[in-house]
Amino acid sequence: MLITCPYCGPRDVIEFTYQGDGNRERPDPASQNFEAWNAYVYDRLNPAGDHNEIWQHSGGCRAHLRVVRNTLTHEISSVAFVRGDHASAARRKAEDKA
Amino acid sequence: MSPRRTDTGGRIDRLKTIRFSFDGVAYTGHAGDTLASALLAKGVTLFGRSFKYHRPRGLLTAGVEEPNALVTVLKGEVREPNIPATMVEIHDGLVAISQNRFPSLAWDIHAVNQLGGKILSAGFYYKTFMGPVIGPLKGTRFWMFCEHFIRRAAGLGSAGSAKDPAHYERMNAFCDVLVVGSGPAGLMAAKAAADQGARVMLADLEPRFGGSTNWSNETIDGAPAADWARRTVTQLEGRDNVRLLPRTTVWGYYDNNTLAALERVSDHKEQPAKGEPRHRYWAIRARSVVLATGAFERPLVFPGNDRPGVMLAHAAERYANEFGVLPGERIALFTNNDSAYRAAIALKKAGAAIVAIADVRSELSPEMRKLATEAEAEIFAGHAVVATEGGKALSGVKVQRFDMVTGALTGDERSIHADCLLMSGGWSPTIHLASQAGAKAEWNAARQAFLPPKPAQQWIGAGAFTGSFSTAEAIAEGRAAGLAAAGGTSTPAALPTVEAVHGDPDPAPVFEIRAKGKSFVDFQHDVTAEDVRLAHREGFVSVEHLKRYTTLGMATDQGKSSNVPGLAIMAEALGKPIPEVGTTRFRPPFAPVSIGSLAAERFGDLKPERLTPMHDWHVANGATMYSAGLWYRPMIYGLSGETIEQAYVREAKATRESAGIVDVSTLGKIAVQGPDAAAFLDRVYTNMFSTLAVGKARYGLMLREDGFAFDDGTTWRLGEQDFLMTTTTANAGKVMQHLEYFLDVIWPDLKVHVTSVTDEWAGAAIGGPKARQILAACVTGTAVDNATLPFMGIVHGQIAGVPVMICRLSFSGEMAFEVYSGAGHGIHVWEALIEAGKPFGLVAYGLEALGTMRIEKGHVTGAEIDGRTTARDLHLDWMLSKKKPFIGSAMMDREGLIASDRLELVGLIALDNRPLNGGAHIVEALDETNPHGSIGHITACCYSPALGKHIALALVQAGKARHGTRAHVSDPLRNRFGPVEIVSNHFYDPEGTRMHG
Amino acid sequence: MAERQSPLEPEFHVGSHGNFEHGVEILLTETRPGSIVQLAAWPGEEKKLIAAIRTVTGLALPDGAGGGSSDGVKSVFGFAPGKFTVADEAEGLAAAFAKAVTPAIGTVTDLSHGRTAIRIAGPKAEWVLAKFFAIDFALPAFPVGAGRSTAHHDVFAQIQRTGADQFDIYVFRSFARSFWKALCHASEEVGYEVQ
Amino acid sequence: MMAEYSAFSLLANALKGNKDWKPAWRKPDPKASYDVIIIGGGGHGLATAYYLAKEHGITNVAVLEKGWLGSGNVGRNTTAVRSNYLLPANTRFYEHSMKLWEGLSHELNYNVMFSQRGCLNLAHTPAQFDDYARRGNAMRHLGVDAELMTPAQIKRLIPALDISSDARFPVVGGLMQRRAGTARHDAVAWGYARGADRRGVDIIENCEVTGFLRDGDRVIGVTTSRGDIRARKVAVAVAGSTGRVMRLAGVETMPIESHVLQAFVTESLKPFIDTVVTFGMGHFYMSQSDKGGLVYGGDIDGYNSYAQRGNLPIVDEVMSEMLALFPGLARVRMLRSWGGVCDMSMDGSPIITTGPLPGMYLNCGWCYGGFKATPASGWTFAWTIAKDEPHDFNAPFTLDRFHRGLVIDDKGQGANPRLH
Repeated sequence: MLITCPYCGPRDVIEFTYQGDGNRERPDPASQNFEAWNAYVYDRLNPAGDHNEIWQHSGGCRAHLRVVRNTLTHEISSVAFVRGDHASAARRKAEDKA
Repeated sequence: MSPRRTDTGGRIDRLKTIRFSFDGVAYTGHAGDTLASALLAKGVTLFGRSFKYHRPRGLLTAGVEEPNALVTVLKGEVREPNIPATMVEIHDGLVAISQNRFPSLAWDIHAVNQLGGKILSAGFYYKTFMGPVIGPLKGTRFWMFCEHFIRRAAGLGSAGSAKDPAHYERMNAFCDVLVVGSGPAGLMAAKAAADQGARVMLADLEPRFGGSTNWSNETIDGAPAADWARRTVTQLEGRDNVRLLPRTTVWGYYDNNTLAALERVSDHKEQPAKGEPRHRYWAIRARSVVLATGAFERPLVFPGNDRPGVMLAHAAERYANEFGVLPGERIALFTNNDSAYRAAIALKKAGAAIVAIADVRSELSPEMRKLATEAEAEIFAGHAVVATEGGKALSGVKVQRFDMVTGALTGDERSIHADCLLMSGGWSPTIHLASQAGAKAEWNAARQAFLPPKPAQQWIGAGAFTGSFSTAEAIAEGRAAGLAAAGGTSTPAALPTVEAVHGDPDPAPVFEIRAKGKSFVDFQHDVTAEDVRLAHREGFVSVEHLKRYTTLGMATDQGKSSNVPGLAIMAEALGKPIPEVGTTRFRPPFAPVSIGSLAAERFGDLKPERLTPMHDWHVANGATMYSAGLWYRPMIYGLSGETIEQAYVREAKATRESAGIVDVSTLGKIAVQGPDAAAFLDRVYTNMFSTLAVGKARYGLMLREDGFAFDDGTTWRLGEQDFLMTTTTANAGKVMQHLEYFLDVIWPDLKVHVTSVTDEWAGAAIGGPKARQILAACVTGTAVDNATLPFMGIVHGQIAGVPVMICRLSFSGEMAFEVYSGAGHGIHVWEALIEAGKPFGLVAYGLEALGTMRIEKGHVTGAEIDGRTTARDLHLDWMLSKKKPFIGSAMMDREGLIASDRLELVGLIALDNRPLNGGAHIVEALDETNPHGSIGHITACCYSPALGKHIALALVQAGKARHGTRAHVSDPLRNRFGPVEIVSNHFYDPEGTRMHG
Repeated sequence: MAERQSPLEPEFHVGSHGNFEHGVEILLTETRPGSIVQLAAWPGEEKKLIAAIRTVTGLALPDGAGGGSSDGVKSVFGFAPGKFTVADEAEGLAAAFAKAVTPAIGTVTDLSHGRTAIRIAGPKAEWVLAKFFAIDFALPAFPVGAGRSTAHHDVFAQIQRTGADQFDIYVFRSFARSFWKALCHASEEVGYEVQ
Repeated sequence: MMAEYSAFSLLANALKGNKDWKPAWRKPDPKASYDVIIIGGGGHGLATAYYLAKEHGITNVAVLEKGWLGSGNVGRNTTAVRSNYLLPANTRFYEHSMKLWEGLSHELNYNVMFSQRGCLNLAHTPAQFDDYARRGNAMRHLGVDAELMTPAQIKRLIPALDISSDARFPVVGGLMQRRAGTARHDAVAWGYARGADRRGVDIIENCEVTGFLRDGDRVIGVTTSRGDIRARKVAVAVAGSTGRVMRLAGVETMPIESHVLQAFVTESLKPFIDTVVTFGMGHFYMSQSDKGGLVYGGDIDGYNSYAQRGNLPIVDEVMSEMLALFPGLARVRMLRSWGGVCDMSMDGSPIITTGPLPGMYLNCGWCYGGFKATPASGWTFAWTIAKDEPHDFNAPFTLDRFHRGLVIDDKGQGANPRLH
């Protein structure tokens, strides 16, 4: 399986660390809403189909990526930095042109 | 002369004689021979024994799909079992032996299993061996008694335990087009793609490129097909955008066009070159793939179809044309399709007599009749072979009139004298890789075969793989596929012209001849047509049940030839069309893969060694090294004659009495920098760090999101926006990822950078009553007195001319300092400290003494922060700030985490003054014969020189409330039982007067 | 000041090894730069950081992810969004950058001791590196000057191509000796020389 | 009533050319309603049906299987059976399973080939040896067999194992459970199926559940590819597909991720290893099947997947670890690989409970442990369904334990499924 890191390009899955379900929302740090905390820590959507998930390119640039990947076929339909770094996306494009 | 070697022809080098042995007998062959062809040339017919019945077996095929002729190749003590003789290239000194026979291949005692034939039918094991209900063999004993013998009778070759001296390698490759298979389709594809400028890889599992051109009698562009192939290969060899990989089996098609291939680099050599690997494992990331993997010929299922001398038709053609070997002198053929006639001609030309062609079809085309006549063969149209005769070699066959529609046999049997029977049951495209790539194969009724599915990944098929069995089609499809794969468009140039025998690609839909006697579907596993029908009777009718119940297709050939005939027989039993029985989904590997190749460069080198800057000093100074994760750390510096305990007691005692020094370079170190660094640390630690002054350090605790304890360590504030965090050695990587995750995913607005600087710093912790004097003696550029360097203070100075950073903190409980220097100066500083410490009795100490002193102090490590304990369990609740939220704060008060019966950290003192054991349990009342009632366990223990007692840290239910009470250690595993007193975990100097000075 | 100890020392054997009788196709050496520094810009401050790099080193960074350049004495390349590795034969680079890269631009982290720089050169350099790293070393995919972050199992590596047939590999110091041994082993079949 | 299986019946049938064998289980059409519907014709579902009939007299039961019986994880595992857990809740449960295994072939009149050849966990550092001692002592204090072994004893047991002290991770000892072992995985599904069928349970293959019939909150049946079927109680035992099936009931999230776990088998070899062995410095386990293939595996691939297909990094890792222990196997060849989809729960332990909806019962979250659990899982799930409350053995395995912090975390990894 290859994941196309927006910075490093396509890399083998061995370079990445899976960080799980990307739909989870961490409550506000001071929140006392335990339902929300529990849901964040323990509950997973686990869909059979497209899955919004987070991977760290730990054996590369170490950025965290938001990946949409089909759990039935492993097909990846999109990859982006979790941290919205538009600048480097633009750089990548510039490189592709060059 | 060899009895079976033809005088001319073949792609072997008759001038080169190769000497090898098989089952202890010396043989010769020629360069270019396989073990199979060389032995066949010497008249060998018996190659192996089948798995269950130990029936004598000869060669069925000439290639990777061989189920019968499995051998063990010996290299000294190193064994390579279960290798098809058809895939072993002979070389001088090759030693091969047959397997699964006792005492010899010719006389095998287990052949007695054949007498049990009907009892040993499919599912036999499930129905018996349950044993008696009572008595000494009840329960599982009877089965295990029988199993002992069954296991010894089962199994093919033997594996050895001697380490393989060969080495294996992995290659990561990238290409635009990977072409799998180098027959006419593959060659055309590779050439077309290469012409477009694409980076091309061409892999073939055979040593010779060319596929069927090596043995067909066809011509391409007027020359023998093999010459055309060789010319094409030469053209490809000259191009730097093409990599040719002979002897390379592409065995796995994984996600995103990642393919795995095994190159047999030096198996065919007597000695590999220096540094040359035995196998090379290619992990190939291809933009697109051309699958030109050809097709496998299928056997027909009829009584006696497994007798040595019965062979696939194309295999005989290969032996004759490619290796110059005749599999028989009087050859009969049995077929349901036209391709066998081509074989008849080839063998005739090579010098054999074709005595008969039995064809299940009553109507034969004029072309086929002409070919049969040309081969001087007697034609039996509308006939089938119903029996074979002979023992370890074929002596004759019987044919009978056969009705293709009803399957009925009529008329008299006719015996034909023959020493070889060739069969052809049609062809199955080699769709394994396409199936692995993730789509379901499609049944084609005309071809009576599963054809490749629509691609689920980036591949294009060509040639026989797609069901296009003629060379002309292969050439056209190959070029088109190569062009498309390289992103090019069709060129008008003429295609090479092919001169070939034309035949109908569609076989008659006949798979089995039902007559008396065992008819084999899966040759290696001895699955018969009756076994398939028995599975049907017992309800095991889906393709997977059929496989699992009968073991059909589970042998080393993975059902390459048996899969479709087995399905066809089940389909007939069910009265359903074949595709409704199901299609097997192929999984990697396409053919068995050496485990050495998969471990590759990590064979003998599983994990890198991680070494501190002072590693060589430790080793040179007598340290026993301890592997801690990937690191090596000194356990003790034993003096001669010392036990481990004597050594650590000496080291710890010396430290508490004068001074000791320990290498702490392995601690995880993370630079936390940026304007929001302090705020970030407040969120990740349970306690406050924003209030920490520059030049000071603080002990911190982290929780996981779920509220359990995660890691601890000190963090030093080196500047307003610059912190140096330390973590435990074991958790360094995990903490780093934890911090990165929160910065990238949860709090992207925080301006903080984290960088692993573990390897930047060498660390030496020096502690003990004399520690400060030692530092004072060697540190320049700063004072180290209490005012300049108070507890948890940090100073910068030099030791022996190199910069150091010193923090006064203590793990041992003594007045202690951590001295950090650039890693490249680590040994320099360490030696300077050792030198300075000499007058003060400084000792180097290892992990054991470190552990002893930390137990005496009651500090926690990974043994206590084990992922199941909370801050409260470890009496670290004083560190849980109430002024701010932090990671884990919302979850740490849930009912399960504050329950009153949780395991809590305590100290234990052995009241019987005997050593304790790590992992021993604690009970309130001792019961040595029937241990029960565990209330906790020991996490760490030692003999405490400071207390003069055997002590331990333990996690005990509601432990804090038990201080001062008695309990018992209960360690039935090591038969250690005895009384202990439960005390506070702070055994030694609980007020901390020593470290505060 | 005391000379820095190389982590490779006991395994660093100058001379020809492996299948060298058939020609040496790999040169291995440790470049031992005086300074290795990591620079990281805050989002939006990257241009200023690149300017600072130019000021301090005189090296201009080409556009694009992983872009870099080298003048034989100093080298720079990007290895992650907004992050760069700079190496210099001389010591003191971190101090120089501490002045040029203000806290408003980003951070400077001195890794001079923490990373070991190994140079592999020769016609089979791509071939040997491909045994370890799952990245495309072909020149069009990995141009001269460019940098890559990658890993061989536990060994994290930053690699800069400093010539058509030459790569500088920065690995964690504690792993360097193990990696060096593996690199030598992998070079045996093509013959290698340690300089 | 079908014929008993025995050596005698084998002989008698062989004499008649094996023409009289009957199907191992019937292939009935579904009825309109049942007392209990069990979704999932894998090991756990079939065992549940069997014990419902045998222990609780509830025979008006249907097992609904989407594909062919046993097509899930019961036929895709590495067949190890053991009860060597650290935490008491797990040890008690798996030991109950072990006791059921010990009588299973007899009980089912079907040889599941349970072979108590022992399971040895290798320790590679003194600290790890102490960890195993803790676990072994925990077992012993619950009446479960466990013993420590020295390297010399281990070498006698497994001559092919590399125990040299200069190995990268030398073997310093091991924890042995002698009563552990292996079983023939498919036979377990077939044996339970035959046993349940003989007690009147309808086993319905090729019957995919497409939705749940509801009366308000209450689950009152299912819609399937073969029509609607009603039931007083609907039990879900579809580990690997739990997320998919629960979503049909409107349960959108679960404390579970589905991950693919690969397993491997070598070509058939003469006896090479007589026990189950695990590597302590990574994740690798191996045994040898009666046919002679070495059956082995390692970690899950580590990402959500329902694909029953893995990727190369795990393949390479498993083989590397294998050769670290058995360097003589470098020339032996891997014959087959396959992937199973595991329900990885948030603490590594299973869920066997009433609910979460009225009329529904849930059995899932088996992580790596499902095969060995099969008898106890069926036994306790049947109890829970019959009595509407858990047995002591499965009482800790609730669904709400995560939120309450009552996790059963044998590996101490927290809510990180890929690490359990």
